[in-house]
Amino acid sequence: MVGMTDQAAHAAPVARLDDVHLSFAGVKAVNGVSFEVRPSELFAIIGPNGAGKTSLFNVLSGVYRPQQGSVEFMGESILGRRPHRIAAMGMARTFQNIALFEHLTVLDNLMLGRHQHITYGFLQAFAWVGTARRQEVEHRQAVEEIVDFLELAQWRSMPVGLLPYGVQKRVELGRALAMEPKLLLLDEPVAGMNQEETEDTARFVLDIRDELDVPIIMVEHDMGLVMDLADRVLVVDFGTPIVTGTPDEVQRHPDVVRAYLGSEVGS
Amino acid sequence: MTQFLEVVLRGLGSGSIYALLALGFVIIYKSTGVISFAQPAMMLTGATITSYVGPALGVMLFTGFSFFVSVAVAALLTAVLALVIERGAIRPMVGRPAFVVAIITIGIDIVVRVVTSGFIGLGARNIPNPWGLERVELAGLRVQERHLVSLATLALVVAVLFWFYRYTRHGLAMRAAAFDQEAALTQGVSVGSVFALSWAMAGALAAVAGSLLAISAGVDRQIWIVALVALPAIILGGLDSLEGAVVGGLAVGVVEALVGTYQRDYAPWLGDNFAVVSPYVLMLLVLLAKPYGIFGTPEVRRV
Amino acid sequence: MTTLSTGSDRAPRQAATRARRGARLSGRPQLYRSYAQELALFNTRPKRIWVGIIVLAALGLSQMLTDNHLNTLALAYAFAIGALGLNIITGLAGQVSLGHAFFLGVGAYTAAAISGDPDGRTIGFGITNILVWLPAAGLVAGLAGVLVAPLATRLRGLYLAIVTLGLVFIGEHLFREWSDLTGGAGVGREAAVPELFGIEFARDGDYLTSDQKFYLLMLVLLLVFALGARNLARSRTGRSFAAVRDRDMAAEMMAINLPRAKTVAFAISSFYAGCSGALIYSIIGFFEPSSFGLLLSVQFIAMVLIGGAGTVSGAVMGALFITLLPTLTRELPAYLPFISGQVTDTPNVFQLEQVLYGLLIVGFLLFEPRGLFGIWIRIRNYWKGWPFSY
Amino acid sequence: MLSARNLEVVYDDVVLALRGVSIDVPEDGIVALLGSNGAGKTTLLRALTGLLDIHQGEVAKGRVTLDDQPIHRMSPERVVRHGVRQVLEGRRVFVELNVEENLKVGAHTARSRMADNLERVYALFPVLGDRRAATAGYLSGGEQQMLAIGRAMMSEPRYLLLDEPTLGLAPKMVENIRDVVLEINKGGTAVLLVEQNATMALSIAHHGYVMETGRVVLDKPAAALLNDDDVREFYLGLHPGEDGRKSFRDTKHYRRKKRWSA
Amino acid sequence: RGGGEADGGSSDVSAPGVTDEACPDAVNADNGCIYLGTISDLTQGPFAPLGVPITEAQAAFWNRVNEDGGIGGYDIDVTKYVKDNLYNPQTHQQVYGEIEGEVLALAQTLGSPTTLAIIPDMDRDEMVGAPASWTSLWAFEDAILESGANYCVEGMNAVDYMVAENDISSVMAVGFPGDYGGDGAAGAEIAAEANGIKFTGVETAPGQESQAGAISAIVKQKPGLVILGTGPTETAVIVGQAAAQGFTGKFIGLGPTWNPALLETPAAPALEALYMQSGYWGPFGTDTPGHQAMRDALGDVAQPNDGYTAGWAWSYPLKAALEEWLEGDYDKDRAGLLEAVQSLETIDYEGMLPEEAGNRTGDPDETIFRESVLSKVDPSAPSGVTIVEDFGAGPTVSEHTFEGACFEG
Ligand SMILES: Nc1ncnc2c1ncn2[C@@H]1O[C@H](COP(=O)(O)OP(=O)(O)OP(=O)(O)O)[C@@H](O)[C@H]1O
Ligand SMILES: Nc1ncnc2c1ncn2[C@@H]1O[C@H](COP(=O)(O)OP(=O)(O)OP(=O)(O)O)[C@@H](O)[C@H]1O
Ligand SMILES: [Mg+2]
Ligand SMILES: [Mg+2]
Repeated sequence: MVGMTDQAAHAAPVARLDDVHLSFAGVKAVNGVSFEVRPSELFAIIGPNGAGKTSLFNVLSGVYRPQQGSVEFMGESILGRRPHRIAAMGMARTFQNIALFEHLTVLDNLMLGRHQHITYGFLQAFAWVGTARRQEVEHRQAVEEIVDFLELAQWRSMPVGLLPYGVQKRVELGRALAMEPKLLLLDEPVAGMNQEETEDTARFVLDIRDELDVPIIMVEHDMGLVMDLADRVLVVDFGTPIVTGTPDEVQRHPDVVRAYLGSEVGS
Repeated sequence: MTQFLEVVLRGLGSGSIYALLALGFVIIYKSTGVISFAQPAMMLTGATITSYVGPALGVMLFTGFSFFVSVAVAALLTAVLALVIERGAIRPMVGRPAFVVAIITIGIDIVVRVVTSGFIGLGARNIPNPWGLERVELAGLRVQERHLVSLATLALVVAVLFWFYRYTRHGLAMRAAAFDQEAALTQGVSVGSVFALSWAMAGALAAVAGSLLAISAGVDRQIWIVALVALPAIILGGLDSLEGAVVGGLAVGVVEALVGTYQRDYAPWLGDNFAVVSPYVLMLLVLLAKPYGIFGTPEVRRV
Repeated sequence: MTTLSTGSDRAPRQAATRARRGARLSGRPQLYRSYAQELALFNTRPKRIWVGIIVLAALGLSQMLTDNHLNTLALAYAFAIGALGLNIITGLAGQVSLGHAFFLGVGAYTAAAISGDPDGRTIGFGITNILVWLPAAGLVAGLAGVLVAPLATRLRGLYLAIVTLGLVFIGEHLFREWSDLTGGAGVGREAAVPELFGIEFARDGDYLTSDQKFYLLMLVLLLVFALGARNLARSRTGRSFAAVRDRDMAAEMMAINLPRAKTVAFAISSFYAGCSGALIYSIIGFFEPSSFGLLLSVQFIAMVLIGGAGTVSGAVMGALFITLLPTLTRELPAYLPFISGQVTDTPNVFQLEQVLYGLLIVGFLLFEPRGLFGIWIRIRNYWKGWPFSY
Repeated sequence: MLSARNLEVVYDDVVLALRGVSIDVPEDGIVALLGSNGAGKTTLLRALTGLLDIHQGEVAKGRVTLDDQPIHRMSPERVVRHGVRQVLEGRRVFVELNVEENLKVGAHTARSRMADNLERVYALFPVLGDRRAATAGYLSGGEQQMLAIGRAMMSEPRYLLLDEPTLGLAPKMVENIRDVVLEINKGGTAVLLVEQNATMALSIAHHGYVMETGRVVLDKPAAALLNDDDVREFYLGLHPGEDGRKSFRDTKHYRRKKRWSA
Repeated sequence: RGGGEADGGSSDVSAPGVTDEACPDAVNADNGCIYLGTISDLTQGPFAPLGVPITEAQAAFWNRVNEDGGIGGYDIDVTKYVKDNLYNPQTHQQVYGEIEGEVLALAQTLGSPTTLAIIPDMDRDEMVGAPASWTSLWAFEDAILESGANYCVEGMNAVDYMVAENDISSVMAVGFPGDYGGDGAAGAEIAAEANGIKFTGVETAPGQESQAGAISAIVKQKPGLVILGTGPTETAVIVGQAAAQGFTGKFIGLGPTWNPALLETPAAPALEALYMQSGYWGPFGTDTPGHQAMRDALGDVAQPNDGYTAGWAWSYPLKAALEEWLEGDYDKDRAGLLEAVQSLETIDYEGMLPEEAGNRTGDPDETIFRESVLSKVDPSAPSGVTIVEDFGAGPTVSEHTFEGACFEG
């Protein structure tokens, strides 16, 4: 179990939510959630289905605008900012229901992750000379590194629509990494994966955190994974935060057991 | 004021025909997710059939009665034609992109229209009916009888459709089939029958609309163009909404009549014939405020 | 969500299936020594050879065919440029537009006005150089596309399609009413006068006839526009279009500015349309407002779908197919002598022509939903896989 | 009994997805079907319920029988009428319809007892009752999963085929589903459970199958599968020679080899 | 260019579309054959109800010529090269290209914008063609062999007639924009000005349901005369509904507004009461040798209408031109034919039109034929109308100088 260093705990947070409220036509999806994510931290959010975890991600990435509360990323308020601007600031995510571009190849999907880092315009694209050509080659190299890192080489030029589920999830992870994120949001990264693939993904997540030093927020129902990997865990139920703490603290919290874990307390 | 009200009534009259056409489009859209560009041809064919059946009956029955009987026969035959087309050219396309199917319907439209035009001949074919251009006085307003007939027909059709969608299981099944054919199949919904049923209903409606339209000046080769006016009507009402089709159709009729009557006096700079494009302008204005039309279901978008 | 498919949830699945086929069929052994080499447009030897053969054959046709056939082909090439444009907005960016005819009209009138007779009854500035009026036609149409784009960013699927259809009707009204520019309904005006460095394309020259000159000009322009479209498709911009098509919300979270991407797509597509409109009518020489109606838009949609949406070669094949189809159906009845040639008979050959036109489109989409491109893939695959099936 | 015998399924006339699969789902049983991604589990379910057609797939060899009557040429809606009901992978609720409408569509073939069945489903999944007027597409992932299962129950099937029903569900909800499956089974419905959560599936199944690349590689009673070394390592995460589950922090990057795919 | 193979072994005639071989299904097996092309609206276009009978009547006309022995040793064939233009300029231009090398001249080129699209090509090919439209523009095109008055002349004569007859004080022109309705409206406006009465122009679009604006303008302004330049269906709708709304003024329709089928629509009573029909020659049932020959040649037609009359009458100039060309001292190529056309001073229309209507030797203002006829509705007549006012030119048109097409100036 890797504890957080004192230094990390006191450094400026990468992202901070303060008393966020979000409701849809009568449904309170998020109800007064506050938390902050510190550099290099792997922060997990768990909670029953419909608790508002994905909604929190959507608030962070600008898809939903909360009715109340503040949202900061890299020290700036991002409330009301369009998703593409927030993404450009360095927030990358994966999606609960895979959201890849099916018709495109793995490489093209990853290249799309690099969209913001490629700068040539459409006029140069027509002629395909100079900057356009140079940048394409350059960024292609960066993408190949991710392909190697995530062991995607054998699928690199296949349209992602035909890949096995587990591989698609990995491509999505790669696409997020291609954005060179300053914060990575993972929404149920191992849902629907078998044991073997779950173990692979766990390894990748740790590597990302350790080698690339990217802070991560992860939503996941696989308690084994959460408890093994997370530095801190936030538990939400009906949009309301129940407890934030280390996996051990959280696991023993009676409300958490009752609302979320049921009898199957993590091993 | 009287004139204004008379214009509005006239607009409602032609609007009720647009509404019937719009209902046909919406029914097909609601259950298959496709806009059928073959509807104009269905309308032309339906009206043509009425123009053949009507005179055949005319000698035997009162004109008012024989009109409705001939329209019913035409609706039935057009529904059968629609079924044949659905079976032959639409059913095999289940699961294919909606726009490919839409282009197929355009091809069908061409074929059916050319064949039907052959039966229309060069001039216009008359549909025997007792109303013609006669008018009645209603509360001091002069209204054409044919417009009252159209409105009454619309009311009847709306009542039947409301019942159908509300109280039979087919209504929901049709919507389900449009959203996700595979999932609908696993519910035990026969997607094939849903397709067939919706095409038949739309065909019958087009036949009714075409026959009503032809009361005033008969069936000629070009009346199919009127069916296109239903397109802005369904969009401004909401593509998948029956209420929307009715409201949209009537709104388009009224706006067209008002613009036709007053625009020359108040806004001549819009050019002669602005009335013809006014439905589209109305549609644009509505969409600026409501991107899914007045009653349309917004597409569910989430990640 | 890709607007080319029906229900929102179904789309990804179909997409996946389609993608699956595509990859299996086009997957080829790849051995490249550098990324630059792999990224080259014609990156395999067979590709280079085939493209070379096709271009040479097309050039050769200018000497082999009669003027009338060349004229038809030149028109087809000009249409193909427009189809490439529609393919960008519809095939690549997934925004189905039935408004293409309007942008063609804008381009055609811009070009006609610039090159028109200054003393004629319609607006004209007398600049006949094609290098002036062609880009201008594209730019003005592109600008019109930019103006329309805000609507497109709000609307989805069939709503967008019908609204752009409305654009066609409103545009037609505008063209009819603005008779100083267009000559008015039922009358029309002269189209752009094509002239380049003193070569007048509308006149027979010493070495080449007018039709041969037009043919060669359109061939060269088509190659340029197709190359541009191909480059665009594989660039950052093209990828962002595809992302918007497949999943617009996810695209936003890849830092793609959705409204901007759609606006750019509309602008580029309309630019192509404008150029295509200017060229088509410069070949015909004369046009009137009703040319830019629903039918023209539908023809373009049919070109893109029949060719196989999303590919450059598909769009070109589709355009050739649709523009040559009437020529073909006019020939066919000759082989059916039992059909009457009397105009008053029903059925007669003229009705048969129209029916065949409709039937061929239907039959085509019915039996080969992946379009002409699909047929090509299928043939290629057959020979590759022969004699094994699975 | 719902059975498949030597099934071969081909997609697009080219991809051979099943290579001679045989399974049996007895009338009162719960059968678990495990297998890695792409093994052909979903394909097998499609073959059982007649859905291959719309995926350009077809049964090339073998047959599917229901009480010894062949059904693999039957249209999907007739299969449903015969009591075989599949819950599609990935929920596939009708996103634009509301919760109750979704359930009503589910009752398409059993209208007469719709009211009772509605109550039954709402009792099993109280969340759905609370949100009966909500647009299904805006439910959370887990809520949609409940809706999909509830919808299938509306037609009172004799055979319920569940394709990864616990995907994305919270631990407590997984237990919930397990209980629901048991209850459905007690009510006389046979269940075929396709699962990645092998622990859960094998804890209630009577019999289990493991598929790999289009073949059934293991076919044993559930209890026997729980003791199979490979199943323990690759499906339950219990590595040999270790006591209980190993931490994910300690997993290694190397490819292990399964005995059956030698 | 193509067409060379069609020259056959002919000693002197070397024009495309002329062969020494007999026509297919020839009447005179020993004659050579002259092929004439037809480009008309035959199926889907808005003018198909006219295009079809015109084409049919022309086939009958040339068949009669052949039965009379043909012209200068040639039979004339107008059935082999018939093309459908869908009323689309682009299609028109394309099919022209397809038949250009195979035909000597065009027996018919239907529509104004369509024909305008091929005029540069016709000039280049020295092709002569008979139009199927009556726009005043044709007077200014050498290659176009128009017959009778034009819409503009009609409009003037209609106004003059009503001013003289009913002493009207206002006139309204309702019609499609452009070469047809617009041309007629221009004529009406000129005449209104000359007579010092009020003029209003209202443009309308095709389609039954698009006439609301025109109808309300008529009902509101109550002009003494409405000149209609629309299609038959629109005529029925406008006249029927305006009358139903209480309008009692008169309507005069330009040539193509009429179709006898209108008498079966609900508008029939209104039409009988208020409507008159203008024409460039007498309607189908008129008693002249030409009309009689037409009726004999056509035999029983299902719906006699004046599309037939027009197709027949439009064929005389080309017949006269071919005779002149083959018998006279002209180069036996297309240029020679064009020259022959331009030397025609009179044409024998067999009484359908006065001979001098065929004069093509002066400048347009001299050669434009200024007389039109007016008919009233008569359900017993074959095409539903009979003449009330035979050929005549009103004061306005007699004074007017034509400097270009009416509708553009
Ligand atoms: N756009 C929306 N419109 C209406 N309701 C919504 C919307 N988005 C989310 N909700 C509702 O908000 C609640 C929280 O949903 P959310 O998707 O955040 O849950 P979750 O915690 O991610 O659950 P799960 O673990 O099942 O994915 C749910 O009840 C859902 O129905
Ligand atoms: N529509 C299709 N067309 C072609 N191939 C297909 C199609 N559907 C599935 N396949 C292929 O068939 C094989 C089996 O797929 P299937 O979906 O049945 O696997 P699965 O075991 O359900 O996997 P998962 O756990 O990912 O759901 C895979 O290799 C897949 O690529
Ligand atoms: Mg979630
Ligand atoms: Mg599966």
